[in-house]
Amino acid sequence: MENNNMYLPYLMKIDKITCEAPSIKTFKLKFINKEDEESFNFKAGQFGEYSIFGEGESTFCIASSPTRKGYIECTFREVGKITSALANCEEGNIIGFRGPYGNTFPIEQWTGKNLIFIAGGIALPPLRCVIWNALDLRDKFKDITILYGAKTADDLVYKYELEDWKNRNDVKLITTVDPGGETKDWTGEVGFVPHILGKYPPHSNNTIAIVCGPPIMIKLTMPILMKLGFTNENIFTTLENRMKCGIGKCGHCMVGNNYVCKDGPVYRYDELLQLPLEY
Amino acid sequence: MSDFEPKIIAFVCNWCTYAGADLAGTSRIKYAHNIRIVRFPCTGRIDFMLLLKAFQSGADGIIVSGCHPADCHYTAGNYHARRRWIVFQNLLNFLGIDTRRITFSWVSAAEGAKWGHLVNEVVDNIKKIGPYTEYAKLGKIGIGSISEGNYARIE
Amino acid sequence: MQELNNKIAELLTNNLVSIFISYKKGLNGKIKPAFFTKPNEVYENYFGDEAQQNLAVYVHKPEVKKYSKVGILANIFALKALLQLYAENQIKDNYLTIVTVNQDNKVIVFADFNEIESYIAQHQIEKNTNKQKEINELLSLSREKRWEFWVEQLSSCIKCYACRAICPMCYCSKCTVELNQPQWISVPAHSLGNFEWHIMRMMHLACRCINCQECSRVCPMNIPLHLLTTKINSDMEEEFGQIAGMKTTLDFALNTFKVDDYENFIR
Amino acid sequence: MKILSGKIMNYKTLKIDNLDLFFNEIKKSGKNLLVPKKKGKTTYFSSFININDVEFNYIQTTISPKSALFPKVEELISFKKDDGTYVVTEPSIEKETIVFGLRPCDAVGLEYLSNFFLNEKSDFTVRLRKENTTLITLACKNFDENCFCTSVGLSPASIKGSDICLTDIGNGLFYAEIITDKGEKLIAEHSALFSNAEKINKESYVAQVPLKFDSDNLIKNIKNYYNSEKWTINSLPCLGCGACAFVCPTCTCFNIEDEANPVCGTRLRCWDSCAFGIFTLHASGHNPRPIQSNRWRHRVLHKFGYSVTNMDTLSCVGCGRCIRVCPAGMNIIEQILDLQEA
Repeated sequence: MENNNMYLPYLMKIDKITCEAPSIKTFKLKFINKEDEESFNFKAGQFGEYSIFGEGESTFCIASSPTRKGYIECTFREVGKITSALANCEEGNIIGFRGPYGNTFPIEQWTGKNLIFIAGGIALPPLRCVIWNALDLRDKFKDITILYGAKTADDLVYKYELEDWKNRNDVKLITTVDPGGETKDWTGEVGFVPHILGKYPPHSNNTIAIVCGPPIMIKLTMPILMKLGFTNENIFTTLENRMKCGIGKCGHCMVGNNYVCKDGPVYRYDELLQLPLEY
Repeated sequence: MSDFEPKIIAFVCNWCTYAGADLAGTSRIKYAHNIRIVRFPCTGRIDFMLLLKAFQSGADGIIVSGCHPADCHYTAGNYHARRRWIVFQNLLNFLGIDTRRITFSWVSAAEGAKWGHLVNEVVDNIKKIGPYTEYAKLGKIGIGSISEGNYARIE
Repeated sequence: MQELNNKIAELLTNNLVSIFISYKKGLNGKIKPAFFTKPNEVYENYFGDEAQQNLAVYVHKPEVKKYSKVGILANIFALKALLQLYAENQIKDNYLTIVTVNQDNKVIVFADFNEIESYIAQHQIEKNTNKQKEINELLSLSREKRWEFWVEQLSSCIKCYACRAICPMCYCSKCTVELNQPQWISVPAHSLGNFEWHIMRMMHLACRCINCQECSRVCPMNIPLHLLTTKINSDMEEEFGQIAGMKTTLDFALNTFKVDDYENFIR
Repeated sequence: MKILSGKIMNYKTLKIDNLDLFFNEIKKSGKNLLVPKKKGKTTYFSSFININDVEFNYIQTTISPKSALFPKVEELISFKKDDGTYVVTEPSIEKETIVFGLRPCDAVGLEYLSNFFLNEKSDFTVRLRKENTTLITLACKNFDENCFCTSVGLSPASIKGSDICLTDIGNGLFYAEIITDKGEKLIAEHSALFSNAEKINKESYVAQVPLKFDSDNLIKNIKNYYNSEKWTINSLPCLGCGACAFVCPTCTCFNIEDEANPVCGTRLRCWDSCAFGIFTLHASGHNPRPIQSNRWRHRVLHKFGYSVTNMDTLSCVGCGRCIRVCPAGMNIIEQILDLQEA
């Protein structure tokens, strides 16, 4: 039994702020306390509770890779009270962080397989963690494909990294924007993610698909993956429900008997199908 | 109680009282420095919740002031506000909140002297009544295991 | 009762209403709202003194709104609530069929809201002198004593928002307590949050509350909210001569003014 | 699902006339004693001041004693701004608390609640409170039409979760079963008031609550009920307030809110209810449980389905509070019978 207060956050210093897209920012956070930094460990897919003292806590995934130590990164869109307060922070400010919470992507089990990442909009950050994790251990996997779409070219996050991935010859990157969202110099695809997926059908043989995006995108992507011969066991996704505690107590994130914060957020598609449609 | 310096929050309208307070300044009328002015477009904009928030944050007194009737920049904002204050004052009084600490007034852009006078009067009055902590203390009642003193009001 | 049941069954059979909101006896003997969609369910209908809940609140419920035509059994308070809601443009024309039972046990089906207006005018609810007495007693106390009284009462509030849920006039799809930018009302149920909540609610109900006192009835902590509503209602009547739920046209005291409203409190 | 087990350590009797003395001794020892009190139609737990305020005539208190372990508002951390950074401190829970007059079902409810909070990632405030709280249960002599403890495998004679269980056995005597070390310790501190006794059969002294539904059957079939039409029909009266959850001894959901001024503040935990529409609302505007019938279903299925899967026990103790307090007359028994009938 742990004796500490589960709600006691680590103090983190905002080391760097990157503006990704309109109202989307990435924070690079460093531990104030060196001991915390050394004892802190997380795995791809986990999340945390980021807090502004006096405003409250908000839940996002850890967007940096566990292979890169010493800092964590988070990407968020400014939508509510706490994310707005976070967006007003400056480099050097102190915020709180609790975590890591939740389960992880079973990356170890994917050795020797092809990976395809399918992400839409602000859902790239949870996958970025896995992508970098896989890229840092590149020789363990076969082909890596990333299909990423957003509403407009402006809304794509991690633009500098997309460039990086595009230039690597060990990754196949397909970016797409919704019709009407392209700019004059846009060289990527135009069309919704499921549509583009149909255009560049990946081999389902020995391939793991990791899908994350808005509910409608997931709903339309799944049938295409099924048609391509992916089995439920080879598709992974992460859920994002409203959360307060992150440790399976507050009940906000419950989907059936599952606490997304504890039993999730990573679900294999066949596990997800067991749950009632309350996410 | 003699060295008690009350904190007074003034919610004033942009067009009359704020200008009046400005005039008091340019006319070098001296008045008590206990006041913090918050400027609003119109008295009609001054929500009752703002008054409660002021008490919560440790205000000992509140002044709400705007244009004289018929002088509202937006024609009728002050008339609406007047009705709201009647209701609000009655309700607060019924709940036992000290309504002596809320002063409503009309101060026009030309009444710099009236403003100075009003502030002095309110400050004197609040000094006599003493600090108001009842309402701000509510934030501590009903919390299991709150460490006393850690949740201080703004000093 | 039989007359009422027949009427409801008739409305349902002739498809004049697709759902009828009335009362029935629950398993534990408690009278609860009933939602009849078929004539053969109407035998369960109950109407009597124990049927207290103000059914007008269900007019806002999304699940009820799905039905194209709604019938409702309204007691005098529900009638007042419906009239006020109509005045506030919350009820579409020809959507509701409103039924009441008068003091001679006669069933009345209202043709329109003007009929309700005249019915309410004829059936004035007697002023509850008991409540007024309680209020006067409180007002005769010193301010400090009154403060103590309300701190004790409101501190017990657990913020279950049953008062809001049961209130036919609390129909905002997003209540002030649910807004957090800025956070006007403290979410936790400590005394400050409770005071803010109840003051805010009363201010937003001023001259809209039809004084059915449902909030007081359902409060799990037995907070005398009826004192607040009665007080604010009598203030409204005294100061501005307006009572909610009496007219088909909106007459909202805080939405209007008189040039000669009293202002002896303003300096 | 019988959960009546529990080892009784000792048997005593206590004269009802000595209760006043017992309470005053506890008060004098500086401990916090919570007793039932009445205010209008509401019975709730509050600190003991005088024996005359203590209410004995109640079927069940309106508000459950869960606030002894899980108060409606409590501090998780407090923080102070200090030179650009923050000093974060934890609250301390000092006082030993004794709850008197909760019902056997409440004791089971509190046991569920603490088991829930202390499993896996243990919640420190609940743990500290649990360690510092002694429960003196009062077995029921009466029941009403809303009681259904026997239907969920309990009975007015259950001792599970209690530290001491008192039963009025007539002749001005309480029969006391001392179940835990904590109870033993408390009795030892006030040993002069208690006399030794033999084990007796309590059954004839406690209320005989009739069976309302078959919970074994319910648990067996609960998976099939998710898509039942009964949820929508039965939830039509539900107005989406949180009264049922807030009076429930086993409802554990909460919200975390910060309250602060520019200098310092606290992070508070307060009760929340799955009946509220905004409980599950995403920042994007998407709501996984958009309508009231979904929320009502979640609440009932949590009590009778999800907690059986997760904790191997029902999280309903049959106290009937939610039925008594519901503004719209919602009745969980009716819902269950309707489901079983279909």
